Amino acid sequence: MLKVNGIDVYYGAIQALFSVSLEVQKGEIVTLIGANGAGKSTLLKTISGLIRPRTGSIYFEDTDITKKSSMEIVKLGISHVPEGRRVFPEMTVLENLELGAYLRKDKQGIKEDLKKVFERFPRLYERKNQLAGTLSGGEQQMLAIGRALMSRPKLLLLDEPSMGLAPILVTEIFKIIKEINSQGTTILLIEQNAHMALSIADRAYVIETGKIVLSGDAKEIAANPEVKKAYLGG
Amino acid sequence: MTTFIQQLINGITLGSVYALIALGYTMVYGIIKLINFAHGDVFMVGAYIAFLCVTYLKLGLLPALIISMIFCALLGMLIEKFAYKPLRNSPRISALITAIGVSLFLENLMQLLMGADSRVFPRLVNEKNYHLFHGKVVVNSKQIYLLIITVLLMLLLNFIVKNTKIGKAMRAVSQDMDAARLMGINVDTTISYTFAIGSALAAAGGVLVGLYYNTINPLMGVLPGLKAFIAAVFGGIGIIPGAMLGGFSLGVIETLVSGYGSSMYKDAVAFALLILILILKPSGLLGKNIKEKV
Amino acid sequence: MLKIKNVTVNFGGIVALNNVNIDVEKGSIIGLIGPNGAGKTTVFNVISGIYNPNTGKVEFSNYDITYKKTYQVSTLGISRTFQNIRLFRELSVLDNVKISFHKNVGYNLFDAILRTKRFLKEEAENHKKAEELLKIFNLYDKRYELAKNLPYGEQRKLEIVRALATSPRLLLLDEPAAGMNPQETQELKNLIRFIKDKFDLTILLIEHDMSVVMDICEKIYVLDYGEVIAVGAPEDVKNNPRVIEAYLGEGDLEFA
Amino acid sequence: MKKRFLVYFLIVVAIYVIVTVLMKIGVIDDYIKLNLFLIMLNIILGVSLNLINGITGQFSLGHAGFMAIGAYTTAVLTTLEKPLPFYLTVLIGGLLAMLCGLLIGLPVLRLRGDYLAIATLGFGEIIRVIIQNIDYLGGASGISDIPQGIDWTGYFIITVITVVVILNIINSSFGRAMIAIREDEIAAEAMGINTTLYKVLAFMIGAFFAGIAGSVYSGSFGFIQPDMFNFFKSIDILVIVVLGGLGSISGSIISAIVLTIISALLQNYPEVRMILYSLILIVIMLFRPQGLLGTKEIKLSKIIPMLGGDR
Amino acid sequence: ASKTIKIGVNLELSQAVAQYGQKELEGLKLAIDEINQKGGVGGKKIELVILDNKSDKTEAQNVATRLAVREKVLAILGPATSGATKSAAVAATKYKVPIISPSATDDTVTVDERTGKTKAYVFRTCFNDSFQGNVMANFALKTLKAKSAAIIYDASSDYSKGLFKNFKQTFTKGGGKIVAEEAFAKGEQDFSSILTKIRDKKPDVIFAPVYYDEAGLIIKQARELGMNMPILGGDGFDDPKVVEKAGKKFANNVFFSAHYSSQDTDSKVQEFINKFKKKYNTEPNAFAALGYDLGYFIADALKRANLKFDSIAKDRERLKTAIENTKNFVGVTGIVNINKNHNAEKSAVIIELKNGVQMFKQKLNP
Ligand SMILES: Nc1ncnc2c1ncn2[C@@H]1O[C@H](COP(=O)(O)OP(=O)(O)OP(=O)(O)O)[C@@H](O)[C@H]1O
Ligand SMILES: Nc1ncnc2c1ncn2[C@@H]1O[C@H](COP(=O)(O)OP(=O)(O)OP(=O)(O)O)[C@@H](O)[C@H]1O
Ligand SMILES: [Mg+2]
Ligand SMILES: [Mg+2]
Repeated sequence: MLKVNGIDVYYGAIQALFSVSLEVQKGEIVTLIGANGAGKSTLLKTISGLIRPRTGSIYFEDTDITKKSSMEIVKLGISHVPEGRRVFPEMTVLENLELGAYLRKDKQGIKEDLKKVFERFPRLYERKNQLAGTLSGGEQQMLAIGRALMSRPKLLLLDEPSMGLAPILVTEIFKIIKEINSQGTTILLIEQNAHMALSIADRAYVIETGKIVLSGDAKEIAANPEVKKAYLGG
Repeated sequence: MTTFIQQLINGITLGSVYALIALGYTMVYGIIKLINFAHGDVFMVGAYIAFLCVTYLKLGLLPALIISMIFCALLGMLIEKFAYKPLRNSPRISALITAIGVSLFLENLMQLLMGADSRVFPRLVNEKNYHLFHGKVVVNSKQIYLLIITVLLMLLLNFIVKNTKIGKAMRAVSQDMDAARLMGINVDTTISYTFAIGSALAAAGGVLVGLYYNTINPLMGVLPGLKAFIAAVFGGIGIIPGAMLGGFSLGVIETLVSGYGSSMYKDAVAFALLILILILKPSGLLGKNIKEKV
Repeated sequence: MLKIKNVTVNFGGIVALNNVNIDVEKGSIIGLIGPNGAGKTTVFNVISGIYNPNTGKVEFSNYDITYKKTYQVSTLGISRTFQNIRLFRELSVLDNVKISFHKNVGYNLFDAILRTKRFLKEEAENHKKAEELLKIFNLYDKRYELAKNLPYGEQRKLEIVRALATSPRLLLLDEPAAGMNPQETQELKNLIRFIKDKFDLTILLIEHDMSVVMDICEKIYVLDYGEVIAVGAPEDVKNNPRVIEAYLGEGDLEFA
Repeated sequence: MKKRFLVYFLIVVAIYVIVTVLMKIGVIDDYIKLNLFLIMLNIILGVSLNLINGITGQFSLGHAGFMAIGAYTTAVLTTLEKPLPFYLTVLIGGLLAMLCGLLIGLPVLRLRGDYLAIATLGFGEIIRVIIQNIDYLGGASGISDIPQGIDWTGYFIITVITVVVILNIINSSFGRAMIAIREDEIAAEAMGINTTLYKVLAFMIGAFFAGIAGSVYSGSFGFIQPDMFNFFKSIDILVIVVLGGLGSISGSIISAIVLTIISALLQNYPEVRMILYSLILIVIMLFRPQGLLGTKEIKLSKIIPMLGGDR
Repeated sequence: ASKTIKIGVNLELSQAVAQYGQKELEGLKLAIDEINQKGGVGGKKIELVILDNKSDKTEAQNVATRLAVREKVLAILGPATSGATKSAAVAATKYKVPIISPSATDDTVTVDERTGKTKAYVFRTCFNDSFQGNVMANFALKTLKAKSAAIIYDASSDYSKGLFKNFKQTFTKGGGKIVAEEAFAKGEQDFSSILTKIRDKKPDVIFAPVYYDEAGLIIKQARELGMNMPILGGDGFDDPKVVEKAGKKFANNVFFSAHYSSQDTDSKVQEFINKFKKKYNTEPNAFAALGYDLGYFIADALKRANLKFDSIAKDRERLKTAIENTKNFVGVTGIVNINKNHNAEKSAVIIELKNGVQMFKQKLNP
């Protein structure tokens, strides 16, 4: 479904990704783990068109999206929940969700999806007229995921959804991810909480200073002694 | 008492002029946080385009107004594309300098093309004076038009920004550009539209003011532009009703100060009052004083 | 050493803290946990003078600091880090640290303008001091990098160095391990213990990573909806049903 | 440290000697000399505003007001029946401007960003309007025939002192405190910096040197009028600062030189002068969005590597 | 020696008051072209070195210095406004080069403010503020029999303040009463608030020493507020735009002093108007006429100066002496005599607007 072929990405003169390749099959949960500054967020930003790779290509369902704008990429069915939630702070919860469906024209479908999101996150329904900026961290995270779902994505990119959340919410968020996946959305997940991520993922990639160093079945990766030492805390 | 009412009418008229320009100012600011110093000069260009349409092409007021608004909308988009867009990721103040550059450019280009001397704007609407309170208070029909148009434009603009899809896109862009991109919003187009609307408004303002004072010149945008900027900040910059409120307040304050105090010190006293109010309300009249969440 | 007495904070309609009492003994490491939005950061903001409480009192070494300005609180010996990193992004790592020496600088403006002996001597000393601090945190090699170019984890560390450079007696750390992986978190734990001893500090710590809190804190306060719902040793808090219900949840995932 | 100081000192002396000799033999005529004066005035104004806008990050648009205070102080005090010595009036002019900086700074510096810009703009205009309405100060027609009290040597020394003082402040704990305020006010407070104090201090020092620039102007150009110190003068100074690079003192110096020269060259093209000027402004900003030097400084150690030194 | 005589021009050609400078330059160029076509002065053509001072006083001194030191001109024409002229005068004095302003009316332009001594190298070819202020005050008192007057002036303009001061002095000395003094700043378009205030004071006349842009607006806005008393002004009113702006029906009962009357049947005046219209396709205003006269004025002085082209400094002295000795120079704007204060002694006319038409009312000699 998603195919990243040997991309190099730069921030000005600094190279952040070195010939990174990665693949996600339809229906999978794939996780990407790596230390701080390894380039995980950079990879997601490149996929969703916020940054351009200098070399290499990215295909989504056989369409070359390497040079496409974010707008076109969203249209094709990729949705990105960025690092740090990035909700629109001075808009209400409802307006945030509506913006998630910005490119869609099917009023009826939007209405249905809105209902679905509210069913999944009852908390958001309670707060639908509150300004997003005043929500607590966990609520904002739910909103960010809900907003991404509003575009009916085929592929959902999640960047550290559990960061800064209370343990109880971390469990909750992972449950939700699993659920969304089981309803047919493919997921590419970045996590510091490698333990949790590996436990729900089908496959995993390990990235170190901009290079993919390991990939394979999530269970195998979790059992790898090197990974254990470096990312799972021994 | 009648004098006071007359002064109030004078103040509201002057305020309408400020508000009209301030609306476009605040709108552009609201989206990209740029003090568009060239706004006052787009206002001037608008007046000149209408002037040319009326005197040389012999068009009526409405077609002249529409042509001028379209022309300025395009001009605004062009200015954004060449002078501001390349600086979108630079410090805000860099774009302020190009804005000053654009402002000087428009003023002096117009001086070159049309001469520095002022032009008389043709009389296109029938004027009527209404005398109230036994003739002690005079209201001109143009004053009424000016006020009504300003309020209508404010409401329209507020509606666009608050309730339409493009308005929502504008607000999204202003709050988080990258996140807006991730929603599938075309940020460049949205900013372009913003400039188009803001500049068309400025053009409308230019035509109305040209009509009201029936005189235009290449530097006519400087002072109102500055005053409108002050009005926009005063009302809470980026807030559309704030721009109008700020414009009216400034107009009325200036008028009352010169009407009841000393006209010599009008600007000084008006500024002093503004500063005093700002000290009490540091984010403008309608600005929410949001304490940064730490 | 630090006493928070009956502190209440309102934001408009929201009650962020409701009659909170916290006691920090000298030389201890105290944890502060609770669900998102419980009011933990607000406690830090009240202590450091960024917000004033609506009612209640904050005492530091028996000295009322409730309405002191932020810089005065810092001068008295309380320093903090921020949940959303607030480094001086465009400055070098070294300058970030040097700025914190400001309150202890002994020369005056005219010494600086005239470059007197006193000025030169003290500047040289500060330079050395800053470098030594950076060495402790393994940041010495990056001392000329701009702060914004450091990876996230190192930025968090730099925040701690910067706070330490003000020579505090009480250090407030707001989620220092956020965004770190387990390995990095482990290193951080050791570092916190180390600086506590080396600089003779008292530490108050907010953290969602239970491995950190449980391992290094002697006492833990649990906040929920602005109220203290539990206080005690890590083991007690961990098994407190109210804490489990509101904050910890039922432990590990059971899917797949 | 000593070695570097010596090199800088020698460079400054060399510039002085070379220019003086060129003046004596007539290579530098009075027209160039006048423009050298303008350059130095712009350096003093730019560098002092940079301390407020660039270093401390406070958006001030009222610098011309402070300049006016210095200009009028010297104009009045050197045209008394018993005139005061020129350099004494320069000092008084600077101090009065500084006092105004204090009076204005205390209330308005709690405002931020554009709100501060409006408030300082307002104060600049208030100062001007007040002067305009004081008949003793010549009202709108200003003061003419002010005795010439300063020549090249005086100009040079005052400019060098301004730059050195401001550089020395920046490169000290006080300067770092100001920079910290620019970078993050809340964090600066939390690190023990009294932000109000340093904002006001930067404002006062900036005002002091703007006042000096005004005094020096009076004493060399011989004629002043309230109009000259309006809002657009403040904008001109802001342009110098931003074009050179916010926070870069060498940037302000270079940009003062470049802009003054450009303006002089454009005198030849009356019809299109301002059009060209505006295009140059735009083009420079587009190619160097961070200003000519960004926030960097030109340092000797970079030009002459053997001097080494820190970074 | 060169084939041409270099004369510098230092005018406000861009920015704030470019409209005055540009008009003067148009008039000046017209005159110099005519002179050169007729063979110039003593067989040499006059070459203008034109520089723009962008309406900036510092730049006016800068440009004057350049013209004196670099371009080595014999004399400098301009600036247009008093402030710029005073600033340029510093350079004129320093480099001993005569400068002549066509329109700097402030009384102290040509004399040292403190010593009262005439500035050796500074001249003007227009009458000054005190003359105009007196003329209009006397006109109000004697012809209009006014007992009270209100004044509207531009507080940022030395011209406006100068006229205001002198009008007030003469008017009160003659037994009149000033009931209101209202100020505004350049660029103002809305005078309704000060007019409303004045309306309550019911003055017999309004004196508005302003330029034509404001004049048109003030007349219009006053009449709209139902104020029909006479409105008086200075030479700033002398432009066709005043009527266009105010509207014909409102342009009544307006009186102002002027350098000349375009209704003047004098052939010189009519010839100028025709030539100007032919060349520039618009009506000349007072600035254009002053600029035109300045061209002939300098040519006249050059002719009488006995230039020897031996040294520029000596020729400047000769020219200066010739200018000082100008007697009965006949221009479009009247007959000019340069007096010992280097001011032009010339007559003024008073013009009345009747239904928008300029009518010659009175001629007044100094
Ligand atoms: N806007 C930027 N400009 C310059 N360098 C950047 C920028 N964003 C990221 N980098 C650098 O690129 C590298 C990869 O960053 P990235 O954010 O992708 O890491 P990450 O794996 O997501 O780390 P984290 O776990 O901290 O989120 C880092 O070295 C970082 O410093
Ligand atoms: N400046 C503010 N204005 C309005 N509400 C605020 C402000 N600061 C905090 N709050 C509210 O106060 C409550 C407590 O916030 P606080 O930041 O202390 O939570 P926290 O316990 O640190 O949560 P987290 O673990 O998510 O960081 C929240 O509901 C928050 O929305
Ligand atoms: Mg990341
Ligand atoms: Mg928190």
